[in-house]
This record gives sequence, C-alpha cells and structure tokens, in this order.
Amino acid sequence: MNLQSFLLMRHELVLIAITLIVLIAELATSDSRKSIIAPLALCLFAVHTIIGFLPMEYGSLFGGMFNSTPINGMVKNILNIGVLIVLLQAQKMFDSEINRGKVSEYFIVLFSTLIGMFYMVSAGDFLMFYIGLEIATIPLAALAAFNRGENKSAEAGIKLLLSSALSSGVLLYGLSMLYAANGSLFFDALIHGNYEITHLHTLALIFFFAGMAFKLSLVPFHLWAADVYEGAPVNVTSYLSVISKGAAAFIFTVVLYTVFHNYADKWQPMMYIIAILTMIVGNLFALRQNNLKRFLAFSSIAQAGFLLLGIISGTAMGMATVVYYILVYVFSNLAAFGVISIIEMHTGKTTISDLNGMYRTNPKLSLALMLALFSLAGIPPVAGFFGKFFLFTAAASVGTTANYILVLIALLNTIISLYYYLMPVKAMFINKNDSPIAYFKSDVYAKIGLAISLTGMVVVGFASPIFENILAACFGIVGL
Amino acid sequence: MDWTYTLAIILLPLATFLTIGLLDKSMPNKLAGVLGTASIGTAFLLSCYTAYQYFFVHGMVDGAYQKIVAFNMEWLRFTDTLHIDLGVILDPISVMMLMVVTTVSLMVHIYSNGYMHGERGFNKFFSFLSLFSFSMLGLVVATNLFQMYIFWELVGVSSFLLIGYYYEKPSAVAASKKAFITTRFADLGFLIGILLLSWYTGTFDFTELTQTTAIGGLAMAMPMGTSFLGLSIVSWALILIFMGGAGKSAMFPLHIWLPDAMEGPTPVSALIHAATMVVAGVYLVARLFPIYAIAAPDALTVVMWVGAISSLFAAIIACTQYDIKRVLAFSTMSQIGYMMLALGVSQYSEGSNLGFTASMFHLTTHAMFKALLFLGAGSIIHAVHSNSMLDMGGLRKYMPITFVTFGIAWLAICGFPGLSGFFSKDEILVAAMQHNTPVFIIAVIVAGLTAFYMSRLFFSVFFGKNTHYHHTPHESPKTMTIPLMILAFFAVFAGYIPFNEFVTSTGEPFHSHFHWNVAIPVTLIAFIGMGIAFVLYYKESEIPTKVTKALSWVYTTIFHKFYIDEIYLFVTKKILFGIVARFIAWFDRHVIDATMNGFAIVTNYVSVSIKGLQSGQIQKYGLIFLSGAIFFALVFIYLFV
Amino acid sequence: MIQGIELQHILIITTLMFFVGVYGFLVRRNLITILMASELILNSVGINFVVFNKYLYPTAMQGYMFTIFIIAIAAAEAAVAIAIIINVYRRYKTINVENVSEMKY
Amino acid sequence: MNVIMFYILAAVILVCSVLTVTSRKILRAATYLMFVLIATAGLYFLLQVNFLAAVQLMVYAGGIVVLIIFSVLLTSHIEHQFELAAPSKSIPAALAAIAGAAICIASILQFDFTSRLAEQTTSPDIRQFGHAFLNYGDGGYVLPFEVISILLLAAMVAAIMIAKKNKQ
Amino acid sequence: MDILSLFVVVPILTIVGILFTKGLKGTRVVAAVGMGVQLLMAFNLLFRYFAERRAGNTAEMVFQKAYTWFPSFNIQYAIGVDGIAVAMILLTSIVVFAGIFSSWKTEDLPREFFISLILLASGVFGFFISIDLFTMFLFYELAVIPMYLLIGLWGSGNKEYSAMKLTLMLMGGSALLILGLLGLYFNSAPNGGELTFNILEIAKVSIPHNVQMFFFPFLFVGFGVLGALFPFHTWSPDGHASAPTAVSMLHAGVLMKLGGYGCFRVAMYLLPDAAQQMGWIFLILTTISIVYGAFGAIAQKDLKYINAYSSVSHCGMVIFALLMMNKTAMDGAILQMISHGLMTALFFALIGMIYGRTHTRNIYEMGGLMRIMPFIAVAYVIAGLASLGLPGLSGFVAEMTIFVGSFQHQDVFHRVCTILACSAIVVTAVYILRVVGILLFGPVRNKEFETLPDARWYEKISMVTLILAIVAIGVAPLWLSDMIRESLTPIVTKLTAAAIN
Repeated sequence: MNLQSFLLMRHELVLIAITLIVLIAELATSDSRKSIIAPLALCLFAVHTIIGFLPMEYGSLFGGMFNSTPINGMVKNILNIGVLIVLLQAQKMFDSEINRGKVSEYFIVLFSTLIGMFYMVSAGDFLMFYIGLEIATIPLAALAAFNRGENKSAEAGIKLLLSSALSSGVLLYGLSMLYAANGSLFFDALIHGNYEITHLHTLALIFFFAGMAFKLSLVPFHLWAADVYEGAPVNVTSYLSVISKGAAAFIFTVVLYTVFHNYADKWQPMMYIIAILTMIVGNLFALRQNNLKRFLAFSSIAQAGFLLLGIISGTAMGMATVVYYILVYVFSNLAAFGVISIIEMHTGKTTISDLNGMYRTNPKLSLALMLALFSLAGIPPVAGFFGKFFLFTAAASVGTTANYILVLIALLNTIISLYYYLMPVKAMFINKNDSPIAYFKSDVYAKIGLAISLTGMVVVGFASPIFENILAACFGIVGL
Repeated sequence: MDWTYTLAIILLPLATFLTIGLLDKSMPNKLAGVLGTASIGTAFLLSCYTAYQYFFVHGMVDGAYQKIVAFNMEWLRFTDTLHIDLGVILDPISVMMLMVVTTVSLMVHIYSNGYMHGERGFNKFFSFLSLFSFSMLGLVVATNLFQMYIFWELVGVSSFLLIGYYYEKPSAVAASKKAFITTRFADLGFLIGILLLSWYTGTFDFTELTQTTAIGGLAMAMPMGTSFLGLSIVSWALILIFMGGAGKSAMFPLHIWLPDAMEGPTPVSALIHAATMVVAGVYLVARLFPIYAIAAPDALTVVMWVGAISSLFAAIIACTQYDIKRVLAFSTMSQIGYMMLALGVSQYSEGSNLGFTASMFHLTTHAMFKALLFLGAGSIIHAVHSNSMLDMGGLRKYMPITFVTFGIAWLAICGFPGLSGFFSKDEILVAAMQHNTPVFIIAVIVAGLTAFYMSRLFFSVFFGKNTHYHHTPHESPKTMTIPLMILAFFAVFAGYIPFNEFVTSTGEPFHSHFHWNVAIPVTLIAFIGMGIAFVLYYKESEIPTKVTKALSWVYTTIFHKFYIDEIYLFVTKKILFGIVARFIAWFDRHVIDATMNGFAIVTNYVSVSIKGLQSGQIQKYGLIFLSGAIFFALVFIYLFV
Repeated sequence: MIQGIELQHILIITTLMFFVGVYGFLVRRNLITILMASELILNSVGINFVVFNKYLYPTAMQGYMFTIFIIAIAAAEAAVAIAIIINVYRRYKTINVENVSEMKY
Repeated sequence: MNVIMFYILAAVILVCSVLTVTSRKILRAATYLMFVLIATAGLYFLLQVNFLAAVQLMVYAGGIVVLIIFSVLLTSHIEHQFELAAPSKSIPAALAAIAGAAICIASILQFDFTSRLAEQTTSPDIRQFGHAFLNYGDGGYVLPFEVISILLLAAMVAAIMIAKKNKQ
Repeated sequence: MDILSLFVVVPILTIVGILFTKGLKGTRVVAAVGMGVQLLMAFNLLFRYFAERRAGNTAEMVFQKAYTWFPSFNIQYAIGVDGIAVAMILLTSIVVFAGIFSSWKTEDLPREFFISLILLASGVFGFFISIDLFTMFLFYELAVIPMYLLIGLWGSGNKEYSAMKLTLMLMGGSALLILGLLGLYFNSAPNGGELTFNILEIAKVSIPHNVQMFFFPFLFVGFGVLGALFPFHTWSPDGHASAPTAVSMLHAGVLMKLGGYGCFRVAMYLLPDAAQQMGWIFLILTTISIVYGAFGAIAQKDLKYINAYSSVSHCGMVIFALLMMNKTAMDGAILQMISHGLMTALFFALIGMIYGRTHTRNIYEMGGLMRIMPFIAVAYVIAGLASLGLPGLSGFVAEMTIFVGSFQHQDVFHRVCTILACSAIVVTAVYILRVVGILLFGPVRNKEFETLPDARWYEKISMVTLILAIVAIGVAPLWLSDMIRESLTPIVTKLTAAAIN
C-alpha cells in the first residue's frame, strides 16, 4: 500500500477534507460573517462533485475492506449529484432566523452521512458496511430533528432513530448468525465459501433482509418512512428519500448478488412478495394524502417496490437497471422536492390543495413539478419512462410466468400511481382557485438546482451512453 | 360501335347536381331551373338516340338483343375476382328504363319549374332532382350487382332528401326517416344476398352472372346442395336480394314508408315514388331474372306471391283513403305488385316468358300514367291547398286541362280498352292465367278494385259535391300543364309499343297475340268497379257512409292499413329503440362503466380501510417490523424450503 | 472458550436477551426506557460476536472487532438519541412515546 | 468454577434484562441495565477477552448508562411509577418476541456447531488488539477505526446542533 | 434528415415556434403553418411512396432507417413506412390540420393548448413511422398523456372525472401492452441470437406457440382498449363528451386508430398462431361492440355521446374486420380506420361549432338548425351520410370491403358474426337520421337560436378539408385500397400460414 492507493478513496477523502474545512470555517469566522459558510460549502461540494468524475483507478484496500470498482464510483457520482441538488435547494433554508446559527453543523452532519454512505457503498466486509450504514443513519436522525421550532421535526428525529436502532439490532443479529455459519464477514470469503444452506443461513439472510428493507422502506418494514419524511425539513426529506435510499438500494443489491448469490432461491421469492406488497401498500397510502411531503413519502415507498423488480432478476442487467433507476429517481424526485421546497419556503404552503390554480400564477414551477411527477409515474419523454421500462425488462428477463405476472402487477400499480401523480397536476392546472399561491421569484440556487434536475430528467432518458456505461460497469461484480 | 357517349346521360345530371348544389344561393332560381331541365332534356335526347341506335341500328345479333358493356372501369377491388366496377350496360331493359326515367324526369323537371315557383329551397330542390336522376340512371345502367347497390343507396338518399324537402314540417321529417330506414333495412337483405351470391359465383358482374351456362354450372355446384330451412343457398341469396327490391318497391310487408313518403313535394312523388325509384325492385328482379328462373324457382315463387299479396292488399286499402296522394301511393304499390307478380309467373324459356315482357311493359305504361296522375294531383293540390279528397269536389269546372289529362290517366289505369294500361294489364293477366290460377284470380280482383278506387278518386275530386273554396281554384300555369299533356299522350299511346319485339327475358323477340278471352271479362270487371264508384261518388250520396257504418270494424281495420304501421312502430320504437337501446344505454352506464368505476372505488375503499396501519405509534411500527421478519423467517425456513 | 459450557447455551441466553430487549422496545412507554431496551439488543448481539469468534473462528479477530465497533456505535447512537429525546421533551413536555404521534395515516 | 461463574452471570443477565424492561420505576430500570452490562463484561472476562471487557465496562456501563441516567433526571420524575403496559400492546409484543426467540433458538439448535468448534482457542491480549487497530493490511482495522471517528464527530456535532439555542 | 423523421421534427419545431409567440393570434398562425407544412409533407410522402413502389421497391417497409439507441437492449430508433402507415400519416395530418382550425378561438391559455395538441400529434406521427416496438410504445404513451390536460383544462362538463378515467383506462391498456412487448422481446430469438424490438425482425422468427397464447391477449387487449374494444370502451363516451373540439377530433379521429393499428401490426402480425386460435373470442366481443355501440347511440341525447357510441360501433368494426384475417377484410378495416377518422373528426368539429353557438349539446333543446346555419347543417348531413355508409363517401367503401372480406369465411360462426355486423348499418341509419331529424330539421325549438351565425371562414376550412378527404376516398378508393392491400401481404401471409398450422 502506498500513497497512491489513497487515490482510490478519492471521493471519501475529499469529502472528509471539505467537512473539516467547514468545521474550521465555523470556528474561524466571526458571527457576522457566518453567512459565507453555506455558499462556501456548496462551492466546495460542487468541486468535489466534479472531481468525482475524473477518471480513476480501481482496486481494493485495507485487506479487502474497501473496494473501489467502476460501479461504485458511478454510484458515488450519482449520489454526489443528488446531494449537490439538495444543497442547492437548501440554501434558502439558511436565510431564516431560526436556522442561521446552525449552518455549518448542517453541512458537517450532512457530509458525514454522505461519507458513511460512500464507505457503505464501497464496503468489502460487513463491518465497514455496518459502520457506513450507521454513519448514514444516526446523524440523519439529528438532521430530521433539525427544525427545533417544530414538534413534527423532533418527532421525526426520534422515530427515525429508534426504529433504526431496532432494525440495525435485527440486522446485526442476522450478521452474527452469518458470521457463525460462515466464519467470516468479508464479502470475498463469503462468496467463495462452499456450504449447504441451513436454517441458520436462512435466518441470517432474512434478518439482514429485514434490516435493509427498513432502510429501503419496503413493506412491511416501511412504516417509519412516511412520518419521518413528513416531519423532517423538506431538504432532509429529499436527502432521505433519494440519496440515503439510493445508496442503500445499491449496496443491498451488491450484497444480495455477491454474498447471498447462493441464496437466490430464498431471497428471490421473498423479494417477489415484498415487491408486490410494497408497490400496492405504498400506492394505496399515497392515494389519500394531501400533504405534499407525505404524499411523496408514500410514492417513494412505492418506487422502492418498483426498484425491487430490477434487483429480483439477479443479473448484471438487473443491477444496471437498478443503478440507472436510482439515477433517474435522483433527478425526478429531487425535482419534485425542489419545487415543493421552493413553495414551502416562500409561502409556507405544504398541501396539494394549496397548489390549486398555481399554473396561472407560477407556470414555470408548475411545469417543473408536472414533469417531475410524470417522470416518477414513468411517462415519456422524461427519464422515468426509460427507468421503469428497463426495470420491467430486467424483471421479465428471467422469463418465468411468475415474473411476468410480477411485471403485470407492477404495471397495474403504475396506473394507481398515475392517478395520484396526476392529482397535483390537476390541482395546478385544472382546479380553479380564487386565491392561488401568488407569483413569487424563487432564489437563484433553487433555480439552478431545478434546472439541473430537469436537464437530468430529460438527458438521462434519451442519452443512451449513460445506461450503457452503467451496464458495462455492472459486469464483473462477483456472483453475477 | 362506340357507346361511350352513353356515359354522358349519367354524368350530365351529376354535373348539374354539383353545379347547382355548390353554387346554391348564389345562383338565380330561374337559371337553376333552366339548367336542371336542360341537362335532363339533353339526357333524354341522348337516351332516345341510344334507344334508336340500340334497337334499330345495332339491332339483334344471333337473333337476340345482346348485352353491350358501353363503358366499364374498376372502382374498388375486393379480391382478385370480386371487384366493384362502374360502367354502363346496354340491353333491352336498361335502354327501356333509360327512356322511362329520362322521360318522366324531364316532365317532372319542367313541371317543377312551375310547381315549386317561389319556394325557398328552389335551387336545392333542383339539385336534388338532378342527384336523383343521376342515381337512378346509374342504377339502370349498372353493369354489376354492386354498382346497382351503390346507386340503389344513392336513390335511397335522394329520396330521403326529397321527401324531407319541407324539413321544417315534423311529419315530412318523420316520413323521410321512415322511408330511409325501411329501405335501409331491406337493403340489408340485399347486401347479404349480394354477399352470399357473389361468394358462390365469384363475381358481381351481370354479364357473367346471367350467362345461362354459368347458371347451369352454379346449379350443379355445391350451394344447391347446401340448404338452409329447406331452401338452397342460392334461393336464400336471391330471396334476400329480392328483399332489397321489395323494400324499394314498397312490397308487403316493407311498404309502410310509401304512403308517408307522400309528404314530399308532389313532383317528387311523381318521379320517385310512382314512376322510377319504386320500380327499381322490379328492375332488379328483371335484371337477375335468368338466375331467378333457372337456379332458384323457389325465390321466384316468393316474388310472385309477394307481388300478388301486395297488389291485393294495397288495392283494398286504397279504397278507403281520403288523401289523394295516399290513394295514388297505394295504387302504385298495387300496380308494382302486379309487375312483380308478372315476373313471378314468368320463366326463362321461350314461350313462357310472357310475364317478363308484360311486367316491363306495365312498368313503362304505369310510369307514364302514374306520373301523370301524380302531376295532376299536384296540380289539384296546388289549386286547392289541400290533400284531402273531402276538401275537393267539382273541380272539372275550374281546371279543365287537369281534368282531361287526369281523366285519361284514370282510364288508362282502369284498363279502359285502347289505352296503354289496358294492353299491359292484359298481358300480365294472360301470363298469370297460364301459370297460376289463384294468382290470376287475385289479379282479376285487383283489376276490379283498381277501377273502383280510381274512379272513386276521380269522381269525388272532379264531380261530387260542390265544395266551397276559400279562393276559387284556377288552372295551373303552362309549365305544369304542358307536361301533363305530354304524359297524357304517352298514357294513351304507350300501349301500342310492341314490347314483345324488344324486351324479353332472353333478348329474343317472340310473337304474342291479344287474348280476348282474358281481356273481355277483365274489362267488364273493371267497368263494374267504375260503375259502383260512379253510383257512389258521382253525386254526393249517403251510401258510402252507410256502407262504412255497416262494415265499421272491417272498414276501420282497412282504413288503418291493417295496423301494419302500428305493429312496426311497436316493434321498432317500443321494443328495439325503447327497450333494447335504453337497456343497452343503461347497461353501459350502470354495469360496464360502473365496473370500471368500481375498480377505483374498491381501491379507494381498501386504501381508507388500511390507513390504521400507519398509526403514528412507533411501537406498532416495530411490532409490524418484527412480525414481518418472523413471518418471512417462518415461511422461508419451514414452509418454503 | 469457557470450559464445560457449550456454545448453544450462551447463544440461547443472548437470544433471550435479544428478544427481551425487543419486547421492551415494543411495550415500554418512556422513550428513554425504549432506548435502554435497544441497548439490550445491541449488547446481546455483541456477546454473540465475541462468543463466535472465541468458540469457532479464533484465528482472526473479526468478532471481537465487530463488538468493539458495536459498542462505539451504540454510544454515538445513545448520545444523539438523548439529544433528540430532550428536544422532544422540550416540545411535547412529555417523553411518553404514545403522545409523540402527531403524524399518522 | 467457570461453569458456576457462567451460570451466575447468565442468571444475572437474564433476570436483569427482564427487570430492565418491566420495572415500573425508570431509575431502577437504568440500574438493572447497568447490571446487565456489567455482567456482560464479566462474561467477556470469563471468555478471556479482557480488552473487550474493559471497553464494555468503560463505554457501556460507565458512559452510556450515565448518559441515560442524566437524561432520566432531566426529563422524568424519579418517583413516577409507570403504568403497566396495556395488554392489547404487551400481549402481541410478547407473542412476537416469543415467536422470534423460538425460531432463532430452533435454528441455532439445529445448526451443527460442534463440527466447527475450533480445536484450540486463543485469548487475544491488548497488544494484539493494538496491532489490529493500526494495521492496514489483511486483518487490519485501521480503516473502520478511522471512520468511526467521523461518526463520533458527526454525533457530537449533531447533538450540539439539536441542543443549540439560537443566539438572539 | 430523412423524410420520415421530419414528421416528428416538424411538430417539435412548431412547438418551439409557439413558445416564442404571444397570445392567441400568433400562436394559432404558427400552429396552422406548422401543421400545414405537415400536411404538405404527408402528400409528398404519399407521392414519394408511390414513386418508390413504381420504381420496383418491394421491401415490406420503405424509407427505412435504423439507428441503434440502447445497444444493450438492442433498442433502435428504427423507422419505415408501408402503405398502411402512409395512409395513416395522411389521415393524421388531415385531421390535425382541421383540428387546428377548429380551435381557432381558444381563448384560454392558447399556447398551452396548441402545444399539447401538437405534442399529441407528434406522438401519433411517431407511432406510425416506428418499426421498433420500444420507440413505437414511447410515442404511443406520448400521444396519450397530453389528453389528460387537454380534456381536464379545456374540456367541458364533468371534465376532471372524464379526463382521469380516460387517462387511467388508456394507461391500463398500455400497462398490458408493456407486458406483451416484453414478452415479444424476450421471445424474439427463440433459436439464439440477439433479442430485438424490431417488428420486421420479430416477424421473421416463429415464436413458440405457448408463448404466443400467453402474450396475445395482453397485446390485443392493450391496443384494444384504445380501439374501444367492448367492454373496455367506457372511457370513450365520457372522454369524448368532455373533451374540447379539436381533442375529440384528434382522439376519435386518430388516436383510437392507434389501437386498431397496433392490433394488427403488433399483436396479430407477430403472434399469428395465437391470433388464429383466440381470434374468435375477440370476434364475439367486437361483434357485440358493433351492435351494442349502435344501439347505445340510439338512446342518447347528448350529441357527443351519440358520436362516442357511434365510434364504439365503428371502431368495433375495425377490429372485427381485422380478426377476419384475410386481405380483403383487413383492407376494409384500415379503410374503415381512415374513413371513421375523417368522418368522426368532422362530426366532432361540427358538434364543437354547434355547441360553441348554442351552448347545449342536448338534441332536444335544438332543432331546425338547417335554416339557421345551413353550412354547418349540410356538413353534418354529409358526415352523417358518410357514417351510415352512403356510396360516394368514404364509409361505404370501408364497410363494403369489410363485409365482402368477412364473408370470405364460410363457416357458420363467421357468417353469423358478419350478418350481425351488417345489421348494424341499419341501426346506424336510425341514430344518424334521428339526430339529423331532431337537430337539423323540424321547427326551431329555441327562438333565441334564430340569430346565430353560420360557419366562419376558419371553421369552413376545417370542414371543407375533412369533407374533401371523405369524398375523395368515397369517389376514388382504388388507389388507397390498393396501396393498403399490397402492404397487407406479409401480414396476411403470416396469418394464413398460421391458420394452416
């Protein structure tokens, strides 16, 4: 191991450096000049995002605890882009009197969770995986409770923290059994272990699955999600529902495909059931919501169900479609959250009925939200269509009748989802309102954020090299 | 010989229709009238020329008048063998029909210039007349079944438009609707018949269809064997085709539209509903006569009986009607029944094809005198402003020309010796007598009834009581009386055309002689009918009222046309459109649509009913989390191994 | 390895401890007691790792190390949890978990 | 001796665990929790993993429990007796816990541990731990060791962030 | 830029152009110019197509171009047209052109209206030029989704409900469709080789029988929903009733044709065995559609409902004829698509004009319009006559081809279905004449209507365009019929081969 090896950890190290710079800046600036911290952090993060795209080498570090692979790098870049958009949308939040004092804390905590995710994504053993997971969760609970002035925010924080404690307990129990049964916690060792699958193995798988299903908010392990999403500040919600979920989905896929690839007979049926449950329950709950954040929370639960369709195939293509969908989802959901956060921050309105007649006063925002929702619903020409279609393709590629039926169920669920995705559209465009949200100018950062997401939403779909690169990177994951 | 010029006969009216129709109001009325008349006049002249060329210049080949395809082009291809062509066929019956149609049409055009004078839709009327002439001529010269069907539909629609000419009058609208729908229903049979026939023969073309050898082959082929309800498929096909003809020709039981169609302007009634369109059915059967006669005698029997029943039925009803045009309408129906009957009793062989010729003969003479009757009636209505015979009486003083011409037509239709009707009727009766006694008896009865009701009409209009008129009726203008006179001429002399020389089923002329043994008794019967009418209606008398009272039940039934209309109305309006259609509409909204909405409702319901899952209690979340994990552990450890 | 004690015995104890913790998590009303229950859970898993390492795979130190990190993470978690609980207490004036359910359905 | 010691510790762990989740007074619950944690440390000693035992004592028993007691003092009345959990809540929870335990124990008992038992055991001393922590090759734990510091930093900052009052 | 892609590019350029305009006046001019160009291009395409064929090009599709898009799925942007597609493109451009003029007076949010309308149109064009199932489906969805806003925002009556119902049902159809497409894709190379979405490629392989049987219903019903197949037609009455004029025109006139087109181009062409075996089920459904729609129309009072049910009947006829699976009947089916597209567009345009003047669509509240607005009334009569199959207008050509074609089957089942279907022409006459009688003829029921104006110039453009097309096909059908027939050869060949098996 030499110094160059650290370049493999470029994403993480740069981010740690940025975190420290923010910390130092907080200490070094006087109270009156604190307002530069947020833009500073944003700029630094933008630089970090760009650095992430520089070509890099791949390899393994620390005795296999840290892996750097093409697909890892891609996922990290996707997460970076997502976080960049979240940060852009968050800028406005720091203008308010209440939050002005905690800007740097916000960034430090947020960046820490991102570092955790990076390590989780790159993990080569369950220890790093677990540590990453916890880093990505515990501080997030604090972020959810960021708004001190609000009951809901505190409630969201405690709900997230306690439920994640339970779930990580279960997950750990599963890992301990895996360790007992196989003698190692390193992915490599577990892949190549040759063993028959006993009840204990299955138990380990299921407990691990439950813990990850919690992170991904899959039914029936999803119940925390809606409450937390609703209570947390809108930017944290978007971070939770997009970035955190994306990272978890990726590593979940990797672990299933590598460590548990011998168990496919077990986890595939399990995932089959959970996928169906998740889509149906998520959609059914989303139907009735009026609060925009809660609405998107349930919609994102249902989206996770769709994501499983890609995972279930167990092929490189399946993994590629999952990563691709994460990318699509980053742009689409963040665009939706972006509009919602702009509206909430400028007017304090948070419900769908508040949107009534908004197109006539704020046409651009309305169009952006409409496109985002269409993308989530999987309607062309935006990327969501491609994402969903590929997921279905991946699920169908298994070729069994059962899988076709799964695809059919998923497709029928898209109809339900279309219904509720159209509700805000209806509110904005069709419903009449005597006093719609008045015209306002959104701040520059948020506009940039929206612009990035919208561009992404269009480009990701039509530009096929994106998908092709992801797919190319997905080959070579052990076990595929 | 180049016959292509015959195309002009058909295209001229079409051009006129388009010109007048598109220019519509921007064209002066006078010009439109003149243009329409001139174009049909030209067509008339061309027809005369064609007839002359066909019968006298081109003449017979191999002892028979041949079918000549003057023009033919492919219009639409279905399969390699089945294709619709548009063309012009010339043979004795089509040339004869060309003459009849253009003659009557020309007369009606001239007449309409006066009759329709000052009407708001004068131009529209003329464009429709041209459209009708075009369609009717196209029908006549059709080279194949499908072309016939095409123009068949077109005459139907022109008839619809013309009946509904007074579109602001609800009764006119209803009548036009009824006419169209009834004939449409009949056409359905026609269409299916065409489909059946063409599927077995592989062609629509008349020339191919009516080749006796081909028919012979057809008779040998499979369809004769395949039978349905005891009749061969070819018979069914031809019966269905005849159904179309029956609809257009107002044969029982598809006649219900004809009386109502009298809502149209009278010239229209004369042209379409007396002389030309309504005989299309007869023409259709005549056109396909070889197949009927050779391959499907059963179908021909049906034709015969339908004709016989219709003629009797209509004649009976005509005796009781008061609306002058309706009487004429029923009379038309009765006479067409006669023609059908004549076709039915004919055969496709030498010596026994008198009926065919008689039918065509009667078609021609009937066209002349019936058009005359209608135009005369129009003249009367024009003067009296009423259709009801009750409002008329003693008109001979006021309208001498009308009186005389109408009188000629009356005598002609009654079969007064020497006039056209006498000869044509006689031939029909002879043919019937030779073939089928019951039908002959019916025909004789009808002859008597015809004489009676026509005389009833004639006497009560021109003689009878002296009615008081609001303003004194006066003779119609020249434009109306001249056509009356011309037609009167034809009504008298058309009977002297030697039809057996020209128009026969095989194309070969045959010798025919006058049958005094039939003519004398029938003429006597006709005189009896006229006599009774004279007694009853020449002077105002109480007797008719007494008779009706005595036979009140029978009379009412007949007066209401045997309640056929009511039965139809019940079946269509009440059952089909009332119950069935409403039920379907209801079913669609409340069952099928409701099912679709039901999906949404159920989804919503489930959504509401599971909302308790999201209780907000973190410990319940935990419990569900744990139960989920345990459930999967149970399932995948113990059940799903 | 504890001489004379079978691995399964220890595992039964830790498993029971785990589910006692779970039970506590599901029924306790006070947020802090719920936190305590979750510490029980983590603790039981920690014992598991140590025991496995000791009994089954002594050549490497994976189990021990995992336990150490579990302890560290538990500490961090407790710190954040308590901060949030205090925050909740300030907002709701109670830390009864059943009252902290403004958001539902 | 070890056997007796083990069973004593096991008994303490189980009983105190149960008491932790059933005690109606919060401070007592905290105390029982401390007993559990100390007994766990005892178990580690028994297993001859002394470093771990020490960590357990210091971080868990010393740190976390104190933290918990602090917060108890801040948020609760010490004398306050909890109501018993409603049966509608406790019975399903108990059932779930029992079912879970049953499945886990069943799986454990079915698993063939005996064939995997190590032939000889080692007792890592603190030196070995030290080496492991700072080793970056195979069997080295320097990466998690460093990364966990980020968690600790983040947790600290997070706690401050939540507790921080606005300067006005 | 190849000749076909232009059909998608021009609408998009038009949309861009509209973005630069302000207000109704500029917008509609740009839209009209754009769609006028599109119409000219369609004619150009027609002539180029004929030239190509005359030059001896016998390829199944001409003007083919294929660019690989997603290599790993072998998704291509593959385009090409045969006679059928050319005909459909021509139909679409005519209807869109007329539609633009029918919405000349869209006061509310005109830019958005025209953009959505043209977006819809570009989806339709894209659908017809595609020979890759993926792009085809993409365009399909693109065409369906603007409907929601178009109905919801500019519609009338219970528009929100109708728009939602229509969107969800159509999307339900496309959900089934995706499954079918995936099934086709994964079975496109049964003997190894690269999977493909390309229709022409898939047509070359023979998909295993059980696979065909499984996926055929999905594909057929999926397209059938859009083609108003009974009992999935219920979106149609409500949707049409609520939609604004131009949208009804486009939707009934063109969009519903996507269903029929997909049915044969995808479902039947690619799964011929299943089509032969399961055809009878759908044949029963379509026979019901035809009769049921016609009877349904009799009992309605609302003009748009009448026309919507009539569309159900006529579109039923399309699928009915397709299922007869011989060249003549299928030829008729496509003629019927075109004919129905034109006349129903005309109907909806007229209904829009009448509604715009009288503000009611209840036929019993109107009457005698013939005197008040003769131009519109005459056009209505023409549309009605076309609908009931008057010779000389397009409906006749289509229906007769269908009937003759259907009658080529000699078994009793097909015959009975055919005769039942034929009987609908009588019922059609009934409801058409009923409307004409009540609405146009008779006395003027509402005196306030006496002074209403007749058609304006832009409305006349709209009407005349459509009427000309109807008459052109009605009078000279041979070129169209032959063009379609020759293009049907590969499809019919496959179906026939399947029948022998």
